[in-house]
Amino acid sequence: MTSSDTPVLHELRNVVKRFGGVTAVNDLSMTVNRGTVHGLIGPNGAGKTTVINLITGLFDVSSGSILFQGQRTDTLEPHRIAALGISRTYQNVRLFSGMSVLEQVLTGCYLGRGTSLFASFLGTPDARRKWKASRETAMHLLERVGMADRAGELAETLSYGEQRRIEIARALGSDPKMLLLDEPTAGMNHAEASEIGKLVHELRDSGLTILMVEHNISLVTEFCETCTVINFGQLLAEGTPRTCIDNPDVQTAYFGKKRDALGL
Amino acid sequence: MTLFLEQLVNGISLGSLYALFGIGFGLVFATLGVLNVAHGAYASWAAILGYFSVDYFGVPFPAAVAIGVLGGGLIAVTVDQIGFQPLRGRKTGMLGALITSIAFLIILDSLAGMATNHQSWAFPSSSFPSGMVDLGLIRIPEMQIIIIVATLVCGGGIYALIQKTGIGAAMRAVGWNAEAAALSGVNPRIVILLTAFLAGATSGLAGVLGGAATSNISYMLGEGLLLKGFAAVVVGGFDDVRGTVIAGILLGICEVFVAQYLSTTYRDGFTYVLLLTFLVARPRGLFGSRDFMRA
Amino acid sequence: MEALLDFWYAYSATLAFGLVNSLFALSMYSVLSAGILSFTTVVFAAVGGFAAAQMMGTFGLPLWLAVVIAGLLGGLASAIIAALFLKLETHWMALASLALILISRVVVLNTPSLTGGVMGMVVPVRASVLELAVLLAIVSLVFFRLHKSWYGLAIRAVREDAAAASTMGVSARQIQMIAFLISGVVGGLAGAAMATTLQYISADTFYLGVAFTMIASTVLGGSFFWFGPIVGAFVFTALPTITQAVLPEIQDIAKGVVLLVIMIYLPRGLIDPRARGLRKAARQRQQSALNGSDAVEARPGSSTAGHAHD
Amino acid sequence: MNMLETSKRTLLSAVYMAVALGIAAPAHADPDAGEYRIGMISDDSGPIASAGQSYHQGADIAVAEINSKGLAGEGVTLALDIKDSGSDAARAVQAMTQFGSDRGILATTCCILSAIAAAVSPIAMSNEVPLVIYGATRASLPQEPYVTSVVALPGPQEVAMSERLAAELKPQKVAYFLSGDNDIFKARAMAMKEVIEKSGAATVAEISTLSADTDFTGPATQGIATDPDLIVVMTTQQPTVGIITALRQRGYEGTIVTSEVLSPPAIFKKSGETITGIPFALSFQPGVSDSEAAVAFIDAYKAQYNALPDVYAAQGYMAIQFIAQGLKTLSGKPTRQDLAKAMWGTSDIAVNPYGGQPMESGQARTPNTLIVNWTKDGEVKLWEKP
Repeated sequence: MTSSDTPVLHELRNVVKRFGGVTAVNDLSMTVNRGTVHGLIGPNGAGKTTVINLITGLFDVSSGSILFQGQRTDTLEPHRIAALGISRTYQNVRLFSGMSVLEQVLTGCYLGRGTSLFASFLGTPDARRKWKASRETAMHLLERVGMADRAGELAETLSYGEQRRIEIARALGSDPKMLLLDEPTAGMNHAEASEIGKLVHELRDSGLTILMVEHNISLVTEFCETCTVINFGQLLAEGTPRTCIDNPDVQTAYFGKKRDALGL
Repeated sequence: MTLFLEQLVNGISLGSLYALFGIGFGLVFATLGVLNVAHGAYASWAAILGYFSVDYFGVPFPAAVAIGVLGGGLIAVTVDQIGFQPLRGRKTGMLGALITSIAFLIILDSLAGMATNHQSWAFPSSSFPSGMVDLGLIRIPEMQIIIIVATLVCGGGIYALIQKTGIGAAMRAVGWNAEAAALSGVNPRIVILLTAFLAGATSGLAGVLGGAATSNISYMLGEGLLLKGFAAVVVGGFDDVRGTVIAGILLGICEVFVAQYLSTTYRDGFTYVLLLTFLVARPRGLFGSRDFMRA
Repeated sequence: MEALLDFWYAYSATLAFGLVNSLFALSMYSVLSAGILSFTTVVFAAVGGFAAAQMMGTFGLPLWLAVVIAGLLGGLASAIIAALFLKLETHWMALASLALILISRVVVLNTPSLTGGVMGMVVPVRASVLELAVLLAIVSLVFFRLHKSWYGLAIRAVREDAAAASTMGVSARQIQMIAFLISGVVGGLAGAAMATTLQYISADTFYLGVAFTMIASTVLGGSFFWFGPIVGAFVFTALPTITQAVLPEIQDIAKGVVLLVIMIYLPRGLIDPRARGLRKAARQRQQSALNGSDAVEARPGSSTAGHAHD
Repeated sequence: MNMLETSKRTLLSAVYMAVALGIAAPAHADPDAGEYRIGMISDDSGPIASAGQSYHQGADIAVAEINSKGLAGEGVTLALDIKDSGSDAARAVQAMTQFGSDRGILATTCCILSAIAAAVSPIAMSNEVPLVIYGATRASLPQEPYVTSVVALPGPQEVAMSERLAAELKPQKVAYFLSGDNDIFKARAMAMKEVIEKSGAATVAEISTLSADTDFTGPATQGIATDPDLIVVMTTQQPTVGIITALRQRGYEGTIVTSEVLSPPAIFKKSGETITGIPFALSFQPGVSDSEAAVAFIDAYKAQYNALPDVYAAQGYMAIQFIAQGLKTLSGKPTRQDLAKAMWGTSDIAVNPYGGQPMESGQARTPNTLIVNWTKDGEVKLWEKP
């Protein structure tokens, strides 16, 4: 079975993650189809970011397996997973201190640099050409997120919303097949969030698959085609956003605790 | 047999000094996250202050010990407040505090060198318990008994303080997570000051007692203690006072016997190889807790 | 003219030690800039120093050949040590590297056939200031190119946030391994430079004193750009010479006080590229506030505080 | 490089001048009146500062005496330019380079540690400045013509002392405390062992200690357990005092013999009774040395520092006297080259507190040997069989 035969791009199979005595993710299975925007939702502390960390290899799974394009990734190191084409942003923006906006995105282009570290050190003509190309890619990505005019500035001096956009540009630098967005609209007002939504749809239309962690269900119904709801690390519901919200378990999980989280 | 037993006591006494010194070093590392290379300077200064108080003011030995201990503690608190306090809350990690402590090592050692005229002094043998105790089979110097008892008392006391009291719980909490410590309701400032003082005071006690027992009061006294105390802490496990005491004593015994039966030149090598082995193969030490990692 | 020449010769030794200490500091910087606090430079320098001394003394090799061999052996030593150390958590690596310095001193003392043991070794060749300057220039060029290359970008990312960098495809292990190798080669060169400047080396030449000096130089000058350690090394080398001329009693204390003041008021060192960006941003904020336009909401420094935890 | 050419020029002009002067004034004349600076790299701080300060003070006394008595010539005065090395080789090398390139410095003196002496000697040679080594005892340090040493090589004194001890005490079982990291002290101990073993005494223990050690309870216990009737302690100063203290505290009452490291008054102030009666050999000791020069030196030192000079002070004193003596033989404007040649050719140091100090090829030969010990009242007297 070659990977392009099936609509499934990414899959979690019975994944368990324990920290000491605490089970953060419990027997979770989940599939993400090619070219879709998939939402991963759940109340606070449901284990959403843990799932993202498991997918990107920052955490090792305790048991179960993770497959990307049919290939197991749960035993790979994070940089190998990134090389397969999975890229991500962080819930609490993690840009590199001391780097300019352009440098942040250039770092994101590391995988697509097309030259060896040694050639780049020597500054061979080819390496120079490739470097210039990467720079252009980075500038282009910055234009896409509307940050091109801030390219020379120190990223950490920009506003939170701007930093989030830079982070998305950085994540796109490696030309990924799948993009994981961890609460991309946290701390944004509705107008800013809509802009992100527009960007997400543009990216999907250009062929990217997106897995988006969201806390706010109303945004999920707006952005996502399919979604998975988890609570206490366990699967609660899956399907279209609508069917998920109508699921009684999801209702209890949300309404039982925090009614306004639905925003309905 | 007599030789063996006497050497054993020598080793225990030597190791007790390492342990006594190491307790504070480990405490500061585990609680405050500072790898404090100036810890040895506290011992030197305590010994020097104790010696001066005997030499110039003729105070009795117990008072000299008290002065040294108090002095060591106060210097440690001063160093902490001048040097380490401004770094807290900044993202300088271990490096910042290490550099500051190197700065204090240079400053305190230089000042100690000036104070002693760069010479080595000794408590007059009449001013401290320099006799021998006859235990039938073996004879032991009085100072060795004092050192061993002092280490056990200090080690036990500090262990009880950390494990059984509210402030001890707060100290442990600071080591794990400063925010959790704030939640426990104890003022973190008090925890910091207390930890620094205890560390300086125990280092000072090791300095005065060691200085008296070895007839060597000098500005370099702390340096030797620092390297061996460091080894004791690593082998014992950073966050466990019991581990430090046991590892320190074991190290002392090993040193004495390696020197006697193998060679002096291998003695230090033995200690340091043991140190490296533990760092690489078992970083939590003999008794350290499994999950302890300074973040 | 004579006076100028005299001045040059009087301080040529200080200059020479400044150059040597710069190499030590750059070796330290190489690993520090990958987020690793390791003092193993001293061990690499011991390997390089004694190797160079043997090459020139016993085998009569010329200076530059001996220096190159010293660098290679330093690199070899670093490969072995890195393989052992890179799996350690950072704090433990710092401690392990200190332990390794203590051990290597014992080894040096107990292998007289290689190192002269307690007698130490006399080095028959002295490197001129010019030769040392050329060596530092070559090493500086390497660091300059590294900084400008993909490696430079990757190592900054690894240092600031290794986990985030790894999700961008940067292998922290690979970068840190390269950093260690560079540190080893430069450390070996530093050892050879020290040997040919002092013309006498022993176990004490490569011990804790030089470890403290090089870390202090690196932090003083700034460990965020390769030029920082060089500046720091020169300041730290010249300081005692200057204070000796003014107030000889306090030369050591002055060193400590300078270090302390820097740590408290300039914790990122004298050379800090980030400070320029921050100043620029501050200026812009002021400007926009004056223009009455919408103020930029900045959260400096907060963006990188996260950890790889949920 | 330029430096070399400059100094070649000076050398040439010096030769011309010397020739010219030689023709004009065949009779001996003093050097030109004026102040000449001597660079001294001291050990005023650092691990061996206690000895270092003695050398420094001895040198100061010599300068005062030379200047007041005109020992270096009519109207010729010396001034010491001190740079403290803290016993750090790198600092010593920097200091030596500065002295070497400072034209105002006529000669230099340095170094207790052989390691540092080895490091600064090549600089003295390449800068063509006379260097008088005091303190450092390694063989073959002098280099013609610039580097000379006023320190006699160790050995003969130990041998003399060992012969006397073996003859008078007739020890049967001897234990040796050696230095594991100081080859010179180790060699001295071995020289003694050879003599003592030849007299028929058995070696019951050889216990090695390190210079940085402070705890000697283990070694002392080990030594006493072999029940020796003579213990030889041949290590650097701190360990020597520590070992003797530990031996006595543990109740060893037999004879201990050691080296001149025990001689400084500060050691008696520190250790008092513990070290009384322990013989050691040296060449100079206040209260024993009674030559005119020795008495003058002791009086001057006492007047200046309100303390008695030790053997280290005597060496520092002699280093400067040696330079002054060389200087006195020159005439006109003295150059470093002429001074070095004059000093290299000196066959004995005239003003010395030893009662004679022969020199040979820039190297001091062993002067007289005094075997002394501390008494209870804090005086040093010739040792007598107890």
